[in-house]
Amino acid sequence: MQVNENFEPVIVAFCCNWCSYAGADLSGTNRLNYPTNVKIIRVPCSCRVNPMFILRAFQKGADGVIICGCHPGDCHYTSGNYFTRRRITLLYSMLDFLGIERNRTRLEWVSAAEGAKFAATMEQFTADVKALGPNRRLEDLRCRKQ
Amino acid sequence: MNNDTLIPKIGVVTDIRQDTPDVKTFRVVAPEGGKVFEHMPGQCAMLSMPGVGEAMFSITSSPTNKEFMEFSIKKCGCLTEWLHAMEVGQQITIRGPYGNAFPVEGDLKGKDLLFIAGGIGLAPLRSVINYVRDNRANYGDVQVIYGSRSKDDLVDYKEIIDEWMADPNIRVDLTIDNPQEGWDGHVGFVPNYVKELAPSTSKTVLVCGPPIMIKFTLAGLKELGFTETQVYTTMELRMKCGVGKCGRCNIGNKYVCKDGPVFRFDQLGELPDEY
Amino acid sequence: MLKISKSRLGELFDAVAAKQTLYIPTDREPGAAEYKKYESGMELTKELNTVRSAKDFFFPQTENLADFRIDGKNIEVRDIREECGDFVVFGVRACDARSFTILDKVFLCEPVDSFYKNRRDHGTVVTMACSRPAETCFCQTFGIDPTSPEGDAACFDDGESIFFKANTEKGQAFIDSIASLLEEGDTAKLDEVNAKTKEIMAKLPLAKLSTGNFGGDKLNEYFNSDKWAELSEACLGCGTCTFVCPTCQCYDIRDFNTGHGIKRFRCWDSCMYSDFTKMAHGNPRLTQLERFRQRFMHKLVYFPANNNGEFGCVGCGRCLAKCPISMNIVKVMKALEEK
Amino acid sequence: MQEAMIKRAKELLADGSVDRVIGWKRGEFAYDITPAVFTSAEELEHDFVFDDFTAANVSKYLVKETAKEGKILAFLKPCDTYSFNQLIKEHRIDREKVYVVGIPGGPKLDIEKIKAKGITGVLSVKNEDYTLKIETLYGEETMPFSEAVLDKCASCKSKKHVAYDELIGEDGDVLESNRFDMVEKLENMTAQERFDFWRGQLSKCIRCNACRNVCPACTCENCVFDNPKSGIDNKAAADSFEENMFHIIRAFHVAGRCTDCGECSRVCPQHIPLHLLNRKFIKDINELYGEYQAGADTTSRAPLTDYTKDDCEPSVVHERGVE
Repeated sequence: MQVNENFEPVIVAFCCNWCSYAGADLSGTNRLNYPTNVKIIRVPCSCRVNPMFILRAFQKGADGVIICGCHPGDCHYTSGNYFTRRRITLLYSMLDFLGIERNRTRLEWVSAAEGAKFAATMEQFTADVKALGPNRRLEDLRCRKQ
Repeated sequence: MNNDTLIPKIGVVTDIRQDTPDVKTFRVVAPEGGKVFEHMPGQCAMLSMPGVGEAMFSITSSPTNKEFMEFSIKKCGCLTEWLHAMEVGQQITIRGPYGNAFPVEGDLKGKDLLFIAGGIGLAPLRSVINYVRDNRANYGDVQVIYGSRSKDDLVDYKEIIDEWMADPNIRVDLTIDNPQEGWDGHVGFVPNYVKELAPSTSKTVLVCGPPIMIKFTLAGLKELGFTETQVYTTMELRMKCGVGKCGRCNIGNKYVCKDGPVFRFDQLGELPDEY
Repeated sequence: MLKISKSRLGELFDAVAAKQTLYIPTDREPGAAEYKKYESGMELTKELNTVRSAKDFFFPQTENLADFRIDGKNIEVRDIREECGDFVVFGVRACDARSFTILDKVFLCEPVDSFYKNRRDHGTVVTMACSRPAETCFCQTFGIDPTSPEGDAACFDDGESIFFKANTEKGQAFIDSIASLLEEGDTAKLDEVNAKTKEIMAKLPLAKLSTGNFGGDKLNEYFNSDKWAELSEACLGCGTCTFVCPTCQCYDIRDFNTGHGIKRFRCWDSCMYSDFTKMAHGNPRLTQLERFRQRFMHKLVYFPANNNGEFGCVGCGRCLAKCPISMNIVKVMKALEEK
Repeated sequence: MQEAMIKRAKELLADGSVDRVIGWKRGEFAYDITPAVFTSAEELEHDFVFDDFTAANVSKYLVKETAKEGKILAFLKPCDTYSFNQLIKEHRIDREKVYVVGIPGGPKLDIEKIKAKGITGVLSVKNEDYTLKIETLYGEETMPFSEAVLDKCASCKSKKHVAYDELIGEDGDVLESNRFDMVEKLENMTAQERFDFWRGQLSKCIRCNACRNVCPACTCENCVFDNPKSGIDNKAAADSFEENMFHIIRAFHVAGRCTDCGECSRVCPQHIPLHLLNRKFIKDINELYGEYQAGADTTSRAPLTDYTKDDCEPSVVHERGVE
């Protein structure tokens, strides 16, 4: 695939307040770099992410959406991320079924201690989305920047 | 291409007055000054904040006011909440005028007039009352009966006290639903007060208020000997276009936005009871 | 009458499409036709009519009314209207052609809807006479003759050739523009086809359906009928009937925030929807009964009351074919007439 | 069968066991049947119909009907009983107020399939030994019964009634069905092919909401797509994104609750195969979390309100099928 070197994707990262958001914080305090393409939205728990949030992110201009939550078993609310796992698996599978590129969506478990993992994950995900090019299959033309 | 009524104009909000705890009156002028358009008493305008919503409001200022238009708006939904939160200087969009008007230059001319309003129902009537005051010679006796839940809920209280009550040419009777400290006026519901006052049946009546108040007021007026052809009211239903095309504000075959909002009760009587 | 052999229809379409946008009804899948922008080689459908009506050409399902840009306390209104290009809609049936007259009464009365008028001014409607009416057809109830359709120009198919007749100046201009492809032809066979169609028309199951008991003067009689409860009982409250109807014209106006401005859209709406008349402080049509009644009262009573007795239905039969629960205007008319 | 049903309904009305009967009412033509509530023997005698076209699933009407006074007799086909059970599980139907008579299921006919054969002016349709004799305005036509069967019946999953108070006729079995064939076929396409397939299908959508309003799983008092505060209550799609969003979210909202009754595709005026979206979820759930049939019982936990600690990760999507 032709990679447009000038294309800078917009990445929306939904991060759970208790682990992943703290992980992002840690990567910052450790002065680790991760791409500025990533826009973090803090959510109380990864299971707060309604499938609609993901679609709306794509609608409003995201090229990739990643959800980060506590590792299974570590949920602040005991079981939230177990529900997330099922829900998001099915949703991603459905998006795949509709022909939306698989690499535009991801779910990663990032703990508060995994600053390095957060940065590396964002690095990798941004590169993957960049390789895909702009989101065209799940965009709202009205929202495209003129 | 010609102007299309669906494409709105800009209005600037130059003054916001807190009338009651949930009613504010907004003064709107065109960006270059003056009124955005002319209207007749009883007509409405579509106000909107793009992205928030658009809704129909009656123009509460009199057409005789040449500088601005005013809208008294009660906070009850998405758009009105937004309007209540905005600040002076904010632009909004405005289109209109829509609907018919009270026949101030027709059937009402030369008549003795009785205005009966409840709560925010004063908003459309205020336009007529001030129009009549400014053209006082054209009308007979003028009486206003206005009631609200409490003293604080009387819309335009300041204007009522300072101007209307001070005007020897009109009579104003106020009432509130429940006794309240600092209120030495009448206490009781509007329909009952109307019966107590027993106005002359020679008058033409303009009534506006909550549906339940209108219903009992009309019944009271009938008891006093008024006929339906003497009583006018103004209606409100959900509207989108304002010009009788979007198809939702009809009562029977009449569109409130176009054939209304002002109806005489005998006209309403011919329409199905769906409002 | 001027005609063209059916085998040369493609040439005619190519010639029209070379000058302006041409839309023809074509098969999307077996049994389902839709209007599509003509591209060389595209074939005219053999279906009687399209699933969606032809109203889309003049009153599209969604359209952009205006754009707004918001900058602090200031708003800029952008009038984004543009003069529409000339286009031809070919193969419109008599029922749909009549629906434009009905839509005109709504959109072209004061204040004129400039969005609708723009398209109406630039569109030429070329109709096609029917020769195989379906069991769901009842256009004759509304005085429509499917063998002699309205529209700017009308076409007639005698099996071998298509004949052309102009009804308006625009239609004449259309025929003139393709005159080089047409030749004078004998209509004897066409007259036979039309006579046969009329025979079928008389035998249609709904041939006897009449509007005699409906009209503007029946308002209170039918509004208060106790039939509405039973009729609306199974109604799903969906918008299928409304959206396939060629005469339904109710619309909604909605804003969409694009992130860099506001777009104001007009889109079709249905009086069958629960939020159609919902206001901040209540809803005058609370149950499906009232919403259902509104739709049929509008077509059978309110519309004729406001438009000199013209009904808001053209008998195209789409709602008969498409309602998920098979409730429709014919059943409503028959039930209301029962005393 | 129709006679037996009318007879039984009349008996149950007469002895006061039920106050109303929900079934199907005859229309203008051979095929336009409307779900209806009957309250008297005369109405039943006159209008009640049960034939090859009575495909409508009446279980959703029971939400409204059981909110009323009195008991209602519901004739349910096997597939309808699954929807019924699911509604019981979700506390949308008062079981005490329904008397369920199980009746044999399809296959039922699809008039649109008959018309798609070019057969117009249909006056009557008779099934003679699985050949349809169709009388039309233009003469008699015949076609094989099997070619006019509704899609939902062609891939019938079960002839077994999962809920009933009594049965008319024999009960059947859960079937080995071919219902996931098309889903599998799509899964084996490339992403571009899948995208093109769905864009072609979903672009036909006119947002009439028939699929949602007929769906026995869509019983929300106020749908998110009707709620102005949700920000997505657009009445008509102004952009293809909105078509995608509506159908993805609708399918997602019924995932794990959809019994695969097939009503969504049956009522779609544009013939969009909406059931494929639901079946994709069902297939995924079966493969990833174990076999699950919504509505088979009234007590089990739905897959999306449940979890196990060793569920697969979403990356499983990357490991399967074709990109």
